[in-house]
Amino acid sequence: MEKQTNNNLDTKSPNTWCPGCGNFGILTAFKQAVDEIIKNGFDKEKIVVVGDIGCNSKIADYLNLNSIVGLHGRSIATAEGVKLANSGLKVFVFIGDGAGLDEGVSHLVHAAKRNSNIKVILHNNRLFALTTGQFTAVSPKGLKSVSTPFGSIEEPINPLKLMLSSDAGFIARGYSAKLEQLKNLILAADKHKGFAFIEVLQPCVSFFNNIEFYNERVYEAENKNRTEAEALELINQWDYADAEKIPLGIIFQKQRPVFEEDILKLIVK
Amino acid sequence: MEKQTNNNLDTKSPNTWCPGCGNFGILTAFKQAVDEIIKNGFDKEKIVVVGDIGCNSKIADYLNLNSIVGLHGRSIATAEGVKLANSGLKVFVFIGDGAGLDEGVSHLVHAAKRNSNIKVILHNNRLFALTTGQFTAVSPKGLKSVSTPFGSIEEPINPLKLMLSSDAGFIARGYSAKLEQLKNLILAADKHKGFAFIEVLQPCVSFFNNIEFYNERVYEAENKNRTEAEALELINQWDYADAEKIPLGIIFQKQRPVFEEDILKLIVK
Amino acid sequence: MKKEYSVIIGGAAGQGSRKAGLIIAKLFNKLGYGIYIYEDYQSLIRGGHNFSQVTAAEGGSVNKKEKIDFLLALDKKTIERHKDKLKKGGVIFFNSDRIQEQGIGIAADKIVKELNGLPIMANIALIAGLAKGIGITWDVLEKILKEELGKEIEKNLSVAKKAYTEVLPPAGGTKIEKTKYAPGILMTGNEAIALGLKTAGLDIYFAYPMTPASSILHYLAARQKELGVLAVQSENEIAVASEAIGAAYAGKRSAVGTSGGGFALMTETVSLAAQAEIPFMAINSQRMGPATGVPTYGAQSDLLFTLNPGHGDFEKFIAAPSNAEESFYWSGKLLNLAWKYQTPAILLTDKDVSEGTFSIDKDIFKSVKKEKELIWSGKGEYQRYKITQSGLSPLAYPGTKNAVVKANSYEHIEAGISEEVDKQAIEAMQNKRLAKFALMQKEADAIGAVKIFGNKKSKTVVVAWGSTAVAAREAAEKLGIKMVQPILISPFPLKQMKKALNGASKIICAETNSTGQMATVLAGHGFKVDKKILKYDAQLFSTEELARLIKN
Amino acid sequence: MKKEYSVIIGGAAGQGSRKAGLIIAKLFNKLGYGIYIYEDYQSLIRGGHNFSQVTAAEGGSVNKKEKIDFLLALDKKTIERHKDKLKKGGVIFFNSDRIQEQGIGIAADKIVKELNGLPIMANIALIAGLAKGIGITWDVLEKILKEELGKEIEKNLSVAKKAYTEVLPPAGGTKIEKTKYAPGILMTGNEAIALGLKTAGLDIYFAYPMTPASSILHYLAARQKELGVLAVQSENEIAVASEAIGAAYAGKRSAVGTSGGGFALMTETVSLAAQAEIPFMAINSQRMGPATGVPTYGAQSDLLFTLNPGHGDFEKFIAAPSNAEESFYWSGKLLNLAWKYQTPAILLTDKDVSEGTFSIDKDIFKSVKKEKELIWSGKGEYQRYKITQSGLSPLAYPGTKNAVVKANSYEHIEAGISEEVDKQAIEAMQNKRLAKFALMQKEADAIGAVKIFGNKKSKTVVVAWGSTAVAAREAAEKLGIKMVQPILISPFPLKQMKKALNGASKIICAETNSTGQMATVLAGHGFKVDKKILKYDAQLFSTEELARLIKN
Ligand SMILES: Cc1ncc(C[n+]2csc(CCOP(=O)(O)OP(=O)(O)O)c2C)c(N)n1
Ligand SMILES: Cc1ncc(C[n+]2csc(CCOP(=O)(O)OP(=O)(O)O)c2C)c(N)n1
Ligand code: SF4
Ligand code: SF4
Ligand SMILES: [Mg+2]
Ligand SMILES: [Mg+2]
Repeated sequence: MEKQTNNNLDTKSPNTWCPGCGNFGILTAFKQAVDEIIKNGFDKEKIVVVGDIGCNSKIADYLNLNSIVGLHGRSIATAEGVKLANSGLKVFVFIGDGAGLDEGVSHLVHAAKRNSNIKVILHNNRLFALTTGQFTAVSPKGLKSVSTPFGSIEEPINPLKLMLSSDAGFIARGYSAKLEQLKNLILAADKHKGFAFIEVLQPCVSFFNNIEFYNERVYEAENKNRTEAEALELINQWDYADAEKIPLGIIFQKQRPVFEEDILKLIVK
Repeated sequence: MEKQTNNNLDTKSPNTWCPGCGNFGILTAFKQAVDEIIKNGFDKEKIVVVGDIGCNSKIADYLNLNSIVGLHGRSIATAEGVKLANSGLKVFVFIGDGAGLDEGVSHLVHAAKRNSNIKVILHNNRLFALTTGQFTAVSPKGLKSVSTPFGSIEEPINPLKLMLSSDAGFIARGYSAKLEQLKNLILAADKHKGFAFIEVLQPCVSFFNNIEFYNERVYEAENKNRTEAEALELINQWDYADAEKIPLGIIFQKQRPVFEEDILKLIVK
Repeated sequence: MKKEYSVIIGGAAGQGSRKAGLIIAKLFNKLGYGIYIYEDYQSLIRGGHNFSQVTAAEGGSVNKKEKIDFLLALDKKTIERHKDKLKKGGVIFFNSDRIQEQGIGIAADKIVKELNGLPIMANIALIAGLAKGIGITWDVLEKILKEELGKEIEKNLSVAKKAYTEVLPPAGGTKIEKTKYAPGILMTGNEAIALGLKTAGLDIYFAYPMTPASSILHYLAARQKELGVLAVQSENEIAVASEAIGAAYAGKRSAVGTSGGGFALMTETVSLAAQAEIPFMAINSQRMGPATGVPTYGAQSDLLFTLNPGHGDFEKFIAAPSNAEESFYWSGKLLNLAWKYQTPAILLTDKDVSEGTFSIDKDIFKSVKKEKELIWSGKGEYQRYKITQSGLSPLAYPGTKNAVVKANSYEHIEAGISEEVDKQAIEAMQNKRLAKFALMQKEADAIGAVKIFGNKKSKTVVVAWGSTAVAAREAAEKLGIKMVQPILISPFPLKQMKKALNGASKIICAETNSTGQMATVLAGHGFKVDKKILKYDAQLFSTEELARLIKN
Repeated sequence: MKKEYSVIIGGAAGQGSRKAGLIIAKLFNKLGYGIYIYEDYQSLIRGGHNFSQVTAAEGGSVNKKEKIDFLLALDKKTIERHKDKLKKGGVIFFNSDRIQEQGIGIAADKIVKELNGLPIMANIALIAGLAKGIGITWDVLEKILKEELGKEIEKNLSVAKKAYTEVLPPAGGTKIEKTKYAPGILMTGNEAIALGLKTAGLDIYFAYPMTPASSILHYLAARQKELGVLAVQSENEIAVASEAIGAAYAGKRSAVGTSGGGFALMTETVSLAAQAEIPFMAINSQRMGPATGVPTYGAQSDLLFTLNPGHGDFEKFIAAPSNAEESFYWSGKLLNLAWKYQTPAILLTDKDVSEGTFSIDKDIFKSVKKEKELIWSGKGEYQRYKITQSGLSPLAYPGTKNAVVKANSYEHIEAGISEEVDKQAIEAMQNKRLAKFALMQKEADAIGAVKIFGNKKSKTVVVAWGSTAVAAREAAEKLGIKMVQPILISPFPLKQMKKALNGASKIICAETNSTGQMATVLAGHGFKVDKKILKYDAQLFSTEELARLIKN
C-alpha cells in the first residue's frame, strides 16, 4: 500500500504501525495528494511535513520529504514558525487528537484565529494511542482505558465546533478508509488560502476499533457554501457519542486575511 | 466605593488600580454578591478566590477571603484542584483576557468541557494591562499597542462562542459599570450547578478606554432559555469589532453532569 | 556461592512476553529467589521486538546480567538477538512451530490450536516447558498460573499441562532448588511509588500520560475505590501541576508524575510551590533524552535539571531510588516531607526502576506512615506566612473557622497579601524561607540519605545512584571494593557523604548519561571524582560490564 | 578625582519621572559624562512611587550610588523616601505648588497652568530648574528637549523656558563642567540586545510580554520596517519557543525573550533544540522570584536554573552581560554561536541591566557582524545529522534543491529518521553531539569570556556577574583589590577563570540572590569562595554598600 507513489516519497524506515491501523490510509492519501501537487508543478523541496509526537506523527519517518518532528502538542506552533520564515513553503501538520486537543489546544485555537496559512491534519483515533490508549478530549464518555478503567466520566469536545468558534477558514472531515475523498480534502485544503483543518477519523485497531461504527454512519455531505449556522447544524449531526450519520467533506469555508501575508507587510520597505 | 460591605470583606492592602478602572466595579459587585451569599447562610470561610496574574487578579489582595494567587494563565486549573479537593467550597476565579484566552486558554476550554463546578469571572479589558497594554486574543484588529505600534493584524476571537463550543453550561456577559446586573450574574453563576463563565466588559482607562463605546451599545438581553443556535445568534450581535448593540446577561444555560460529583463517586465505597 | 539464574523471554509486541516474564519471575520467587525483571520494548504497539530479562538470585536485590541461563523464544528474532548471551550449557526453549533451533522445542502453536486457545497462549506453553525443564513441579506452576491468569484460566491451564507433559527435561539439566528465603512480593518501581504515596496519605494523583511514569496513573486508576485515592488525568502537564497545587492549598495530599519533557512544563509550578509554600510532590521518571529521545529506554540524564527545577532561590527535597523498596519508602517519605516543610519534593526515578519488577520484603510496608503536617492552633489571627523562628508557618485550609487563608505567588507579608514596596518586608520573608531551608538541610543530615555497601574498608569507592546503584553494589561486592549510594540528593547530605567517602583514594562514579551528572554534583560539594564510567546506549549496566569498567 | 553626580527624580506612576530621568541623563551625557540610570517602579500603572536615579561620572561605566547630589521631587512621597540620601550640600528641586521644603522650589503646576500645558509637563519645569541650578546653558537644555520631546514640543519648551528663567541658582552651588570625553549614546540593556541581535542577522523575534524582557519586543516592534526584523507576539511562551524553532529550521534567524517564569515554559523546547540541533536563541531577563515574586525588581537568582535548562545531556552557551555594551556584544555573539553550533544559546541578563540606561561608545556597534553558519555544499545526498569529525553537520533549509531536510526530536540516524532499536547508532549520534560540545568548550576557552578589573596584583578578588559586576568593579577600584567578571558562563571558561583567580588568597563572590548561585557554580569548578556577599531585598548594590560589605 505504501509504494504506489511515483515521486520517490518513501523512506527506508520500517513502518511500526499496527497492521490495519487507520494511519496507513492517511499516509497513502497524503502521498497521492503530494503526487498531484508535484504534478501541478510545485517543487517537492518546498513541501514541509511537521510531525507531532504520537503514532500519527511517525508519518514523518515514512515520507521522503522535508520534515520536522518536535515536541508533543507543539507541532502547530512549530509549523507557524516554519511558514512565517518562508511563506513559499507548503506546510502540512500531522497531529493526534491528544496533541491537538489536549496538550496543545491553545496553539490549534490561535493558529485558526490568526489564520496562519498551514494545513492541519488531525488523526482522530480518539485516544492517546502511543502511550497505550488513555482517553483524550474526544474520547466517548465511558471509554474504558488504562487511565479510566471504570469508564471516562468526561463528555467529548467537538473539534469541528471548536474550530468554527475559533474562526477557522477551512474545516473538513475525512475518514482514513476513504482515500480518494481524503486526498481531495488535502488538495482542497492546500488550495485554500489560509488556515485549514482536516479532522480525519482514524480507527485505532489496537485500542479503539470503531471501523464498523464509522462505516455504518459516514456519508459525504453536500459540497456547498454554508453559513456559520448551517455549518453548526451539520456539525451537530454527530456529537462524538452515538449518531445516525456522520458527515464527511468540507464543512465550512470562508476567506479571511492571511496572517503571514499581513505581518510580512510590516517589514516590506 | 470599597467599604460598603457588612461582612468585613476588605483588607488593609492599598488599592493600586488606576482611578476609574473597571476593576473597581467588579470588586464591588462581587462583594455585594458575597454579602448575599453569606446572608443566605453560607460560611464565609468556605469561599475561595482564585486569582491569576494581571491587574484583575489584584482583587485577591483586596478581599478578606481565602485566596490563592498562582501563575499567569493557570488560575482555572488551580481552581479545579481546589474544588476537587474540597467540593464544599465555593470557588471563584478572577482572570484576565490575556491569561484566560492567550496563556491559559487550554484550561478554560477543558474546565468548561469537563464541567468543573467553578465560577470563572473574566475581566475583559481586551489587552494585557499590567504589562503595559499589549494586544490579546480579544483586542480589536488594528489596536495600537506597544507590541503592535502599527496596529495589531489579528482579528479577535469571540470568547462566548469559544465557551459555547466548549460546552460551557453557563455563559454570561456583564459590564463593570452595571453593578446590580453583574452582582446578579455572579449570584446566578453561583446557583448554577457546574462550570460558569462570566465575561465582564471591563474598560481599562489607561490603555483602552472604551467606556463610551460600551455605554452606547450594551443592553440587557432577555432572560430566557436559548438553544445553542439561538445563543449563537445572540452572541453574533457583537464580534468584538464594531456593532450596533452588545447583549448583556445570561446568554446560555444548560445542565450537564458535574465533574467533581461524578469523579468522587469513583472512590466512594 | 549464591545461586543465580537469568532468563530472557522475547517476542513481538502483542505476543505477551512481558506477562510471561512476570510468571517466570513468580516461579523463581516462589522458590525463594530475589527477582529483578528488566523490560525492553520500543515505542510501538504491535510488532518490533520486546523482551523481559528475569534475574533470580538467592537473597537481596539483583541486577541484570550479561549472560543468561535460559532463553525462551516466541519468535525467531528473539533467537537472533539473544542467542549469544547464553552461558555454556544454557538452554533455549522455543516455539518449534515457528523456529528450528537446538534446545527444547515446544509445539506451542499446535498445542494451542488443538485446545482451541488464543494465539497469545503460546507464551504459556513455553513457560510450562521451562518449568518442566528446570524441575519446577506442576503444583507450583499451576498455583502461579492461577494467580496470574484470571481470564481464560482453564484454557491456559490445559495448554500448560499439555506442554508440561510433552517436554522432557534435558539430560543432566539444571534443577532449580528452593532457597532458604521466603518468597517476596513482586512489584514494579511504579507500583511501589503508588503504594508509598498512598501509605503517606495521598488523596489525589494527577497526571498526563508519559512513559515511563504512566503506570503509576494506571495502577492508581484501577484501584481508586480500594485505595481511596483519586487518579485524575488532565489536559496537559501544566494543568496537572496547577491542580495539584490547588488541591494541596485546599487541604488534600496531592502528587503528580511525569517524565523529563512533562517535568519541564511543570518547572514554573515548582517555583510557585516554593514561593507560595504549598506542598508539591512530583515523580520525575527519567528516560533517554534530550527531548523525545529514545522514549521507552532508560537513562539518568535529568539529574542536574531536576536539581535546579525553577527560577528563583529555593530548596527542595530530591531522592533517587534504585529499586522498589526504596521507591516505596522514598515516595512516602518525600510526600511527608513536602507537607512537613511546605515545599517541593521530587522523586527522581528512572525507567529501569519505574518499570522494572523487584521482589520486596513485605516488612517494608511498615516503614511509611502518614505524618501529620503542622496545623494552625486556631488561636489568634491566622496568617498563612507567619514569621516564626523555625521558618515554618502553620497551615490552615480554606473552610477553617476564623481563618482567612491567603496563598500568594507574589512576595508577600505574613497575611499573604502582596508586597513590593517595603524592602525590609521582602527580605524578612526570604529570611523566613531561608530558615526553613536550613531546617531542611538538618533533616537531610539526619535521615538515612546515603547507603554503603561492599567492602567498607576499601579505599576504592564506586559511587552510583538510581538504577545503576544495583549494578554498582553487585560489582563492588564482586571486586571487594566499597560502594556508596546517595539516595537523598537534595538537600545534599554533605556530612553523610563525607563520612562515606572518608579515606577514599579513588572515587569512581558510574551513571547512565553522557556527561557525568552525579560527578558534577559531587564536584560541587568538594568531592573529586577520579574516574567517570558513563553509559549512554539506552541500556542498563549489567553487573559484569560495570565490574569490567571499574577494573580497567 | 573623577567627577561624579547622582540625581534622583521621583513621582507617582504617570507623572513622567522616567522620561525626566532620561532627559537629565542626556544633559550630563552631552557634557561628556558616562551614564547609568537605575529605574525603580512597581507593578502598577498609576500611583505608587516611581523614581529614576541618574549617575553621571567622568569616563566608563558607572553604578548606582548610595548618596545623591540632587533630588527632584514631583510629589511629597519622593521627598519622604529619598531625602536621607542627599549628600551634605545636596539640593532638592521640588514642585512648590505641592510641597513645602528647603531647597529650590519651582511653581511647576502654576507655570504649566499659565501656559496651558498638560499636568505631566511639571516634570519639564523641574528639569529646567535643575539645569539652571547646576549651570547648564539654555542652549544645551533646549537641544536635548527638542530631541526627546517630539510631541507638544513648543509647549514643553515654553514651560522649560519659564522655569529656567524663574529659578535662581543656589549661592555657591555646584556648576557641572564639561569633561574631556565625547558624549556617548544612551541606550537601555534591552535596546542594546535588540540591536545586537539585529546586527548578527536576526530575522524574527518572538515573544510573549514579560517584565523585564518586554521592552525588547516593544523596541523591535516599533522599528520593524527600519530594521527589517519581524516582531511577533504569540499566544504563550510555549508557542513563542516552538515558532522560533520552526523558523530556525526553515532558515531564518530567530530569537525569543522572556523572564524566569516564561523561560520555565520554554525549557522543554531548549531540550528539543539540543536534540534536533536547531539553533535556539533566548533572552532570559531575571527579576526577583521565585514565581511571580517582586516582578518589577531585580535579582540574579535564575543562574542555576538557566545553566540546567532542560532534560537530557547537552551543552549550551550562556552569557551574562553587566551593561548595554556587553548586552549588545553578547546578544550578537550568542546568536552567531547558536547558528554556528546549532545549539541553544541564552543571554542571561537581569532587570537592572535590561531596563537600566547606559551610555555606550558607538564603536561597539562595529564589534558584531553576522557570521555565516555552516551550510551544506550541495554535493551528494543530504543528511541533516551527518556524522563528521567535528560533530557539526552542515545545515540545509527546506527549499534547497536535492535536499530532504529531516529534523527530529527522537534520537535519529544521520538522515534524521527516528532510531530506537540500534543501540550503536544511538550511541554514535550522542558521540557526534559530544564532539560538538567539546568544540563549544574550545570556543569558550578562546573567547574573551572573563574580564579582570581593579588592582590586578591583589590577592583579594571579588567575583561578580551581571548587574552586580559594575558595583564590584567600582568597589574593587576603590579598595585596591582585584575584580573578576565571568561573562560567558557556559561552557564554563575554566582556563580563563583559573588564570584570573591564580594566586588569589581570598575569593569573595557578590550577587543579588539569597543562596550564592555563582558561588555554587565556582565550587563546581573547583574554586572555593571564601566569602559570599548576598543581597536579596530587590535592590541593586550601590557601590558604597558593596565596598563596605567587602571590607567587613
Ligand atoms: C510533554 C509530553 N507529555 C507527554 C508525552 C507522552 N506522549 C507521547 S505520545 C502521547 C499521546 C499521543 O496521543 P495523540 O496525540 O492522540 O496521538 P496518537 O498516538 O493517538 O496518534 C503522549 C501523551 C510527551 N511525549 N511529551
Ligand atoms: C508565564 C508568564 N508570562 C508572562 C507574564 C507577564 N504577565 C503578567 S500579567 C500579564 C498580562 C495580563 O493580562 P490579562 O490577563 O489580560 O490581565 P490584565 O492585566 O489585563 O487585567 C502578563 C503577560 C507572567 N507573569 N508569567
Ligand atoms: S496503536 Fe492504534 S493508532 Fe497506534 S499504530 Fe496501532 S492501531 Fe494505529
Ligand atoms: S492599567 Fe487598566 S486594567 Fe490596569 S488598573 Fe489601570 S485601568 Fe485598570
Ligand atoms: Mg490519538
Ligand atoms: Mg486584560
